[in-house]
Amino acid sequence: MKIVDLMLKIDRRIIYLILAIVVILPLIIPSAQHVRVMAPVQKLYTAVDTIHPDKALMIDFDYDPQTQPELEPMALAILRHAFKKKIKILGLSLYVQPLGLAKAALDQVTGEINALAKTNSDSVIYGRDYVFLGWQPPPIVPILGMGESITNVYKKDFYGNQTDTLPLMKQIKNYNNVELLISISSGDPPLWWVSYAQNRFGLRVGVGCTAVSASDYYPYLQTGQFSGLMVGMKGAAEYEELVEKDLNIHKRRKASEALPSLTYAHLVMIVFIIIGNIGYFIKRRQK
Amino acid sequence: MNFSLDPWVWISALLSLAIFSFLYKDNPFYKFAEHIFVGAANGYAVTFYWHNILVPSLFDPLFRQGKLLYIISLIIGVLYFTRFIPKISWLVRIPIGITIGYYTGASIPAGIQANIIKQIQGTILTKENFLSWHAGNMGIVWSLILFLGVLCTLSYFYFSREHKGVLKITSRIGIVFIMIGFGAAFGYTVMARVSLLIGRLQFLLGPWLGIIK
Amino acid sequence: MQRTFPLILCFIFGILGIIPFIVPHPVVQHTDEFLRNDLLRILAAFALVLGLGSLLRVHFDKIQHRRENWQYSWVLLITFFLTSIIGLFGGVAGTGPLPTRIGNFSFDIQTIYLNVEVPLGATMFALLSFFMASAAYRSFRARSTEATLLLLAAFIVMIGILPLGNQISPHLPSFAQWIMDVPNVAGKRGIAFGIALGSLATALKILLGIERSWLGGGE
Amino acid sequence: MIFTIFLIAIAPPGPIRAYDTPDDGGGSVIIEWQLSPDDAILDGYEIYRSENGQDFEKVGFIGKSRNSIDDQTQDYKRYYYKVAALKDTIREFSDVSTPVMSSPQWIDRSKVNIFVALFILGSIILYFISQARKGRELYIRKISGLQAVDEAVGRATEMGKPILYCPGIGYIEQIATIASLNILGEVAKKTAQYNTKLINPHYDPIVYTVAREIIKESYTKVGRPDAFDPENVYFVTDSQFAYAAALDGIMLRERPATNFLIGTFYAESLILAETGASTGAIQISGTDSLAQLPFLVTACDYTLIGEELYAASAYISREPLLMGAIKGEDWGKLIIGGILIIASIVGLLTNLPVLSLFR
Repeated sequence: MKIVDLMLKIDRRIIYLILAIVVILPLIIPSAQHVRVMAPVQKLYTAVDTIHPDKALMIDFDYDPQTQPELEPMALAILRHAFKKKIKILGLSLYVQPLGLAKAALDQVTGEINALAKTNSDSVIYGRDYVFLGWQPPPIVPILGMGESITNVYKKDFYGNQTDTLPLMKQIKNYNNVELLISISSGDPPLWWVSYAQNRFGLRVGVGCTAVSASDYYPYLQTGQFSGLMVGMKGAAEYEELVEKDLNIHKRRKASEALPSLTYAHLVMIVFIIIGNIGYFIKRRQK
Repeated sequence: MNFSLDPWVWISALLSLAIFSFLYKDNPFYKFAEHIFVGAANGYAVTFYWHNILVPSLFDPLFRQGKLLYIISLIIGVLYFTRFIPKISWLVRIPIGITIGYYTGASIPAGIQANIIKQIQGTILTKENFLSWHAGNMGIVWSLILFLGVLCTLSYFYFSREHKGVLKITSRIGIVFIMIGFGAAFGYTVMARVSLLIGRLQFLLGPWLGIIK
Repeated sequence: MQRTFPLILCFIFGILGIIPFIVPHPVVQHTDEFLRNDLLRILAAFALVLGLGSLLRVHFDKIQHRRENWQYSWVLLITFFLTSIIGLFGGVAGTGPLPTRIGNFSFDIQTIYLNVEVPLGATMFALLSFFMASAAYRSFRARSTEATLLLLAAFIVMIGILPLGNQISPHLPSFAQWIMDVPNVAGKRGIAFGIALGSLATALKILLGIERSWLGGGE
Repeated sequence: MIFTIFLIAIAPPGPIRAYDTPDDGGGSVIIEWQLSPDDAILDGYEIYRSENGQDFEKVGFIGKSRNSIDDQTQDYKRYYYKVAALKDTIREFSDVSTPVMSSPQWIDRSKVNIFVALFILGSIILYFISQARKGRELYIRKISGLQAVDEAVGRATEMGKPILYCPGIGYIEQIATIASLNILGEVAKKTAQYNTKLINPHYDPIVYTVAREIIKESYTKVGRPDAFDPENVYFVTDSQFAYAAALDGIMLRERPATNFLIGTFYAESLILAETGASTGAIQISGTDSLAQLPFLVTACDYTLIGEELYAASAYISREPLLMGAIKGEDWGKLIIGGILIIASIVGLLTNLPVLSLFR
């Protein structure tokens, strides 16, 4: 029975080749896969959507080159959502490494909006609509300090301006003026934001995290300490879906474009497992 | 197809391809990248240990601030090198003994708290734990399954009696829970690893080759 | 003497490792801090130097005797010395005496880390996806009921966490999540108890000098 | 005439209490107060401290609807506290607290339950170890994975191929590393007898020094000190993936007939196991790294799961001390099982705070 031997003896490199093709093709020919939005992401989207006009959204960018593929699409989707709804944004990072990626995300989205903006009011102006605070070590100092006064902690912003001269900072003094903080990170920062900023100042915390670190965060979603949770590329794709459907913003949906690759990769693995088992059982019955 | 002009993007892209070439077979490119990796990794470790540990925690306090207490750390540290001198090579056991002693000691209470007491707390059948599932009265069913699963898995690791009679049944149920857990963990990690592969390919196709914007 | 003294040291430092867990008094906490940051971290640094000595010796020896793949030992040694020099004299963030920039091409240790270590490490992780595929194909056999369960649980979770799972049936994602929350946790917790007890037993044997393998051979 | 807008009067916070933070290293005081009736519209509460009861300075601020905060203090110094309800610029002060002094404690009572467990489990384990030392016969059931070890060494000898023993990337103080070194000692005795090449690459410098001694001792114990080749035991690197890549290189070049992957592993475990399997080698793994067990179980011929690894090092060496420890651990499992059942019964039938025993 030659077929059985063939089934059992597929060369490893053929499997690798098929897996590579199945992952690369959908990336080159992007077709954003539509996604059903689940409760954790819907909760986060609503939390951002219902931010009071005179309150701000604070975003903690804490991803590095290794977690960028899963977490950057989340940052871009949230920024597009918030700027479209004219929500004021304060950006910061708890570590030095993510600063470059945070600045890139802010520049990209503000660039997109200002390219289309005609009048002054519908464009996004630094200092008026958003401020990038930068980095203050050690992480506990800003997390606790901003409960009382943000400008005391960040005397200068990322670009070196005096923060108390920026118009937005006159309106946003401390956590009382911040309706929601979203921490986009795969490490401990989300847990610090809850145990310090939420416990002491009642700050609402939303989280975007990588798939690997999701299991540590689900309990916090169940207890209500997190006001929403995006997990891995699938979570990012769900938020992208909402941004496109509700706000009809049509921009590159990097996470949604990666989902087909993810789906086909899983299917390829499952198919090969099944082939291996069929061959194994036929062989066993022959003996 | 506008290629990147940044030399570092080229270096990291080529190194990535060299590692990927291992999928085909062990080849000179892979060996080259492998040895670069080992060399750079140890070079980085030397820098890190020198700038972040040896200078600030030993040489500065000892030589610049003259705190003689740090002589002890220096002497014990140097004892590591006695390993190369046959007659007194037993002295290497002093720094090893100190290191093993301290970390083993510190692991005892931490291990008991995290792996025994906390886990017992999460398994006991109480109203509070029933509610922690936030699944209404299904929570009772989940808590029961969890409770039985833990007891049966424990019985699988019982070494004092042959797995016969009751113990045979409970340990079989135990291994069932273990295997389901391993399967779920395997499935979940597949997604995490494929996401990383997609991330690496997005770097090669995007910033490097400029195929995807 | 050559065996008992290190064993006594191990016992004493073992106690020094346990006490700070229950005694919050600053006297104890400060000595614990000194032990951890100033003594033990420095010993780890010296141990690394020792290990490096062995690594360099192996590769020098490989080059000397023209052993198989000796050319790559040159690659390793050159890379090691280059990164060490750049790192040691260039400073952690390119602030040292050695200039680490030619025109706008900077090669300080941090840039090297971001463009050599990170991509190589990330690619290694990416390799795992391929290895998982071939390992699963080759060894994921439904040989026994347990193996079949492992297989089924993996399939349910692999499909359940994808949008595809949702299209198949809206209950699949929650069932996959249930497998992660109940049977997975039960199995892991049972194993964790065993490991914790084993660790406790081994730790006590080490501290009380019963387990002496770390002493190694010799009198 | 300054036109005064009718300012909203806010009620001050209720009675205030300040006391030394219990179970801590000193230097901290806890201040508690009753929320002001107007709590809902407040910006928050300001905390004021004074050393003489007259002149106060602000030391803290906390959001509304919170009624306690801790403050860093100098030990054995007397402090007075008062709390102000804050709304824009209006402050309404509570009355001054009685004086308080912070001091360190010698015992953290919340950790006592851990040391009770340590005492119970520790004494049982040590009892069985002392029994074993007195030569009492102890029984441990067969561990199916261990027959595989003998077959695997035998297979390598017949084929005249080397054996690769990877001790994992754990440190010397990690229990799985010590168990792995025990098994390494036994495998080394076998390779000494059959004169099979034993390759032992290392990730950690200390583990490397210890393993070298153990193998040398095993070779001398079997009367073959000359057969020990120090070239085969070496340190590779202390970087996770560089180590995995280097071992893959060894597996493909030296083509060992048997790979032992025993010890602590992280994400690199699959790279090792998969490459080893592709060379057709028999693979025996053993680890207590929960996250890696799924991959090792699928890719290896036999895997020692968690405590099986510890029991295996006892069973293979027949060492009475190791056997004693396993018996003690078994009793520990009986105790844990007992506690789970009893605590559940108590927890369900009565409403005693059973869980608080295990905080």
